[in-house]
Amino acid sequence: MAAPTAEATRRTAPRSAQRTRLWALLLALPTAWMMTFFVSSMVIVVLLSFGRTTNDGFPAFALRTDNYEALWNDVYLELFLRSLGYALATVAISLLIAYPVAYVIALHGGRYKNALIAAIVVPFFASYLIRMYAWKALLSDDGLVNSALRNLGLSDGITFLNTSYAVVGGLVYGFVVFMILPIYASLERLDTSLIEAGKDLYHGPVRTFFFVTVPATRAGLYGGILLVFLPALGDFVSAQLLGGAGTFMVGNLVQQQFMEGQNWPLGSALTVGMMTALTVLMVAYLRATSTQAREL
Amino acid sequence: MARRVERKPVVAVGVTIVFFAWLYLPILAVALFSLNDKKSLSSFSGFSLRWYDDLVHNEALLDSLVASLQVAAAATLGSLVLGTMLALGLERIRGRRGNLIGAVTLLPLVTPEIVTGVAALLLFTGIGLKLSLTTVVLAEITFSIAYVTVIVRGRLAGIALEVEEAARDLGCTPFQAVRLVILPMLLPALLGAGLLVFALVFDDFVLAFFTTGVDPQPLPVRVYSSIRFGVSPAINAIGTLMLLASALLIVAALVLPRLLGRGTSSLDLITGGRR
Amino acid sequence: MIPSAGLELPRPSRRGLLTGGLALGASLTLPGCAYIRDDASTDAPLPESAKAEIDGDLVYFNWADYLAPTVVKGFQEEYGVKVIESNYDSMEGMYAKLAAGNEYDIVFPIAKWVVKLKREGKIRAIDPAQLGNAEQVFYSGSYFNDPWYDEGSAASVPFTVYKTGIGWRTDKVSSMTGSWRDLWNDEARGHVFTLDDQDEALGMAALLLGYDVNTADSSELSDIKDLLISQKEYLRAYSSDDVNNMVGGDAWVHHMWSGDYLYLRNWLVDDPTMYDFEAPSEGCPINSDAYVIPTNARHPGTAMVFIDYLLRPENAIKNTKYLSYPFPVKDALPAFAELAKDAPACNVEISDLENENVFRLLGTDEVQRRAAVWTEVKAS
Amino acid sequence: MSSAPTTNPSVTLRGLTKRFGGTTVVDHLDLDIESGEFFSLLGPSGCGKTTTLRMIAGFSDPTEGTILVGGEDVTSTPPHKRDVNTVFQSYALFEHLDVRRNVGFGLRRKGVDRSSIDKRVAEMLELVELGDRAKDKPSRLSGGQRQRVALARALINQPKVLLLDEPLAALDLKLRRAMQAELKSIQREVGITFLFVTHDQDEALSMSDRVAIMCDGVVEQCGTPEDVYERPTSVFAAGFIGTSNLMNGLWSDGCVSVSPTVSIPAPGHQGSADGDPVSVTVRPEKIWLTEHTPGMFRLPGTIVETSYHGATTQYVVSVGPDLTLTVLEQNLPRMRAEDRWSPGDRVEAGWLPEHTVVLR
Repeated sequence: MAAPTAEATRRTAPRSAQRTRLWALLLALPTAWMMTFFVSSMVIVVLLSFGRTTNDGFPAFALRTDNYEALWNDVYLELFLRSLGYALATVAISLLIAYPVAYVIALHGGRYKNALIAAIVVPFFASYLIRMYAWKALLSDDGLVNSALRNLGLSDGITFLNTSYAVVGGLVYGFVVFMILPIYASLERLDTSLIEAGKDLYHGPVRTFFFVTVPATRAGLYGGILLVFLPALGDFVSAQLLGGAGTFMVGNLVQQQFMEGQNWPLGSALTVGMMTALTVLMVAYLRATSTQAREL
Repeated sequence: MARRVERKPVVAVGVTIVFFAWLYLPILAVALFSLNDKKSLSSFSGFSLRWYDDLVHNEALLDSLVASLQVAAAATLGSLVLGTMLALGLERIRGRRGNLIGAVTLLPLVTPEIVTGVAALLLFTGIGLKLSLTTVVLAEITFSIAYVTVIVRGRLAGIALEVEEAARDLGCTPFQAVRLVILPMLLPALLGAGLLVFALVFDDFVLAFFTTGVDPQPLPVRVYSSIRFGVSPAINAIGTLMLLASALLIVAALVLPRLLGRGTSSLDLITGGRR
Repeated sequence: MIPSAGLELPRPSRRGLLTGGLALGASLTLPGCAYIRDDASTDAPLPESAKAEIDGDLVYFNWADYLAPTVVKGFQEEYGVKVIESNYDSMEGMYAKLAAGNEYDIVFPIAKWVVKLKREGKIRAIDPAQLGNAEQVFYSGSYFNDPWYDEGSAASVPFTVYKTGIGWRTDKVSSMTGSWRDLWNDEARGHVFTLDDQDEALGMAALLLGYDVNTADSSELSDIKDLLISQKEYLRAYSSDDVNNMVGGDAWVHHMWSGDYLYLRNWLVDDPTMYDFEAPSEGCPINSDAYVIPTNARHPGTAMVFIDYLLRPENAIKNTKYLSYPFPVKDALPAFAELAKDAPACNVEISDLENENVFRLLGTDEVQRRAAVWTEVKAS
Repeated sequence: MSSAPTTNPSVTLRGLTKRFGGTTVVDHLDLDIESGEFFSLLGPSGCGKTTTLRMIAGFSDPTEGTILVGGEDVTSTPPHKRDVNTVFQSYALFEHLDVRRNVGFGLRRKGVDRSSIDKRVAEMLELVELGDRAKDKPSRLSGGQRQRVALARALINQPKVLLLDEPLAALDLKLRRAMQAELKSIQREVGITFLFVTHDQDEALSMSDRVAIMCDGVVEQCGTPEDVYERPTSVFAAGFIGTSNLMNGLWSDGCVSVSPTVSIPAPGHQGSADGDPVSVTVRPEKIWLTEHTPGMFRLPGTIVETSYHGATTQYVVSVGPDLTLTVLEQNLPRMRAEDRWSPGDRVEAGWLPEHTVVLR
């Protein structure tokens, strides 16, 4: 039966090709798009990061490394670590908020489920800037929150605004919805008989929660963590509106270089440095989580 | 349908209640101060609709609103098409290469907005495109594709590969399988991604600032420009109206499918849908 | 690999993507880019002035909320044209958009940006003879006949003037000394704000140290940096939202623009005596904004008409009241004096204009040296 | 590898091979499945049975070999042009379509006119007893109902072969038993060839006309359920199906010596020379502990373990050092609890020599 074998192998080729052609076709347009509008603009940024600024304040291409040398600066390192800290704190707090909220809605929401999720999404549609600015008005020393505290005799005023807490709080407020939705989605899909089975196996809801529920929603957790971490790290609005004298973040620094500093090459180098660091983190994270997520 | 779990977790319910209060506190403040008769944002002196009156008579603001809606709608449509194509393509290129391309598609999410903005400005002027609402749409699509791809891929992973094979098995060409089965099944995720992108683009100011031409600018650009030096309550009025409009939109999304008698529910759109 | 291979599908390898992207990026952006270019001399002759006659809708580019809406509306009604408004949040942002080739009809730059735009040939001449109300600003003896930033007022018309000082809460702080040292006030520790503005912050420190507000001297900048870092323990935040920081009670002592103080005092608070403003004795930065018409404006005629319209005393008065900034329009000055009668420190005198404390256009090296110091101050 | 000679082959595989990278998942498979047959591919997970199925369906390209369906070479035909249909393990129902449209999907693709589609869908739904659920979305159906929709959706196209990929794996035991019977009766009714993939030996034995046991990409044994159960031809086949008492030993003079003291006669076996290592197996239910008949081979031993299984009782009998036999006894009407053996009881295990199967 060897004879048809070789022939068959030859004849199968076009079929596989036909199938991959469709996927390739699907990839072609978006890939071309991203190349034209994103990759090439990022190439400009990379090229610019080796550039210089002309006498009249224009960025110019060059082949210099001094922008990168300037990155090796304790101030920038501290700033990056601070931003990283804020972003991680944001992720942690968002998790602590998002999981119970998603859990309650997904498993105890009953017929109000959709309404509750809608109630979470609605504020998200009012401008981020306006909501952040509203926090500023609320949290100021004579703002509504402090007035209420004073009227209730609970305190004679707490300094909320212009602190690290306010910045992280703003970030959580801005991005927690990105954590709730994916967790909710994976809890929704969760087979509750799993939880019941877990209760027999692990005795007690707390252990069941950590040994059954949480692992079963890993995919949502990983997605949520990423969707909160990335924008939180690059954000500059929270620090600008709610931050204090010591809460400058990477986002603000980059903004500064492109604006007042009139130093686009340095801003580009900062961006490239930050994106490199983040890409390394992200690839490591994706690699670590994708193998686990696949086990689901 | 999930079975009900009997006992309510008290702590989690408590967290949820506090969360909702916290979520709506600034929203209520925005709504409240939009009704303030003084220009202050911290002391409330009396009710008045003067800021809404201002708003209605402020043509520039209304033009901005229209521009924002147009940009958001166009960018949503564009990024849905491209992002879905990308997600479908990537779904079939698994393994390391898929991971790498996947990571590259996430890059726009990592790039600081101002850099995306400046780079887009450089690119557009470099290739001789005149800045206009069109360039805003181009830039916003580029930025939003990643969100669509992430959401659609998440949903695709939930649709077993077997479904596509079943379609092929029942006589669909690869393209028909996508058109007749995969896309309809992705619909909830597409609606969710569309809603998300619409909200993000409608709210974006950095990218929009750098890529607008001389047409009416998108609304958030104006909001951001004024926020650095203090906000006028007219902005609060806009915020409140935006909120009400979106609430209506979402209520419609909740209620309409039920009215139309279609079994698939509605709001899992935002979450990418359930199985 | 051939550069175009990156575009060749079905199998976009990462290397292909990068190579293709690089080639594409380089080929697309190098020629004719408005920004990325080599040093070039840019002293262009001034394009000639337009006639003041309506030639289309007005494409207007300004800070947000920086003219009384009723005035803008009045213009639309009177001349039957539309005002298409865009806003910027910084001069750098404004400049970027202008350099990108956007065709605005009227822009409102700060003085030193007038210098830059004029030097680069980005704005056109404005002939006062075209303006019926020119006499209001260019009367004989007016400082603005030949301001420092625009020789002979060839390409600009003055818009507002203001100074930077210190606003404070009289109920919280009693020991103000009339010096920039008040931003280090012990009573207000933790409630001091400095403007989130490179020029203003460095300028304030420079004045306190007796240096030029525009200094770019390394050792002077180093002193400025140390001084500003020493301020951090008193500081609540860097912020340009001075009005709301004061109203919200967060700020007891605020590095502040004079117009914002007047606005706060006159329109926002119940008890104006709770707030005061001083122009520190070491001198204050004086700044002015101007109207200019970009060279590539599509409707310079309408822009000329608009400027003339804004110079009408009744409109200048409306704007003065709306913004609380003084407009150097002769017949509008009494209106400002009325606004500022309880806060004389907010007045900007001719003598103020003639002093040296104006923010000048600096060379790139100087700007970047200053920026580095400012970044370090904010980041530390 | 031998398979029964066929007169009217529905599926013919010749030298079918699939490699993923360096791993050979299916290794030169030759198989003939007769028309109208209920044929099972049985094997542990990873044995290549699903891959074989996917190659027949067209979802996976063979590395080598040919596939014939109804005598026609379909090796390079895309799935939508093959006259086979599949019932997937996950059912793979189209959630956005109601039951009716799911079932009618294939006919609509073929361009059958609407009224005949409606008619045939209704018939098919009757056949799978879902006539009243025609307008429901799949998400509202139970597991068993979804399964039947998947079946109906495939059967309605009247394929030459219906491929079933562990279709019952997701159902609970009771439902699975019921579905097995139903599946078998539907197959008889429609007369279509079923190629059934499963790892469940009971399922395979009870439903199939023929079973092929697969391991590591090759068919270990192919035959009727009785064949493969009673007369396993390989250690793997013997071990995979049912419980078997598998003992290793050496061939000597018509017997297998499995320990210094125990030598089991195997009269039917041929082809081994003295001293050859062989395995010997005997099914637990063939061993008697009482009522031995003449001619039985007997081994004295001690009960070491008993376990009661309702219909049967299982004993573990020690017949020598490191040598135990598992014995399955029916709990017949006359047996009372005290009639059963207890650990420690001395017994004699006996079986007919023809039940001794020797495997090389």
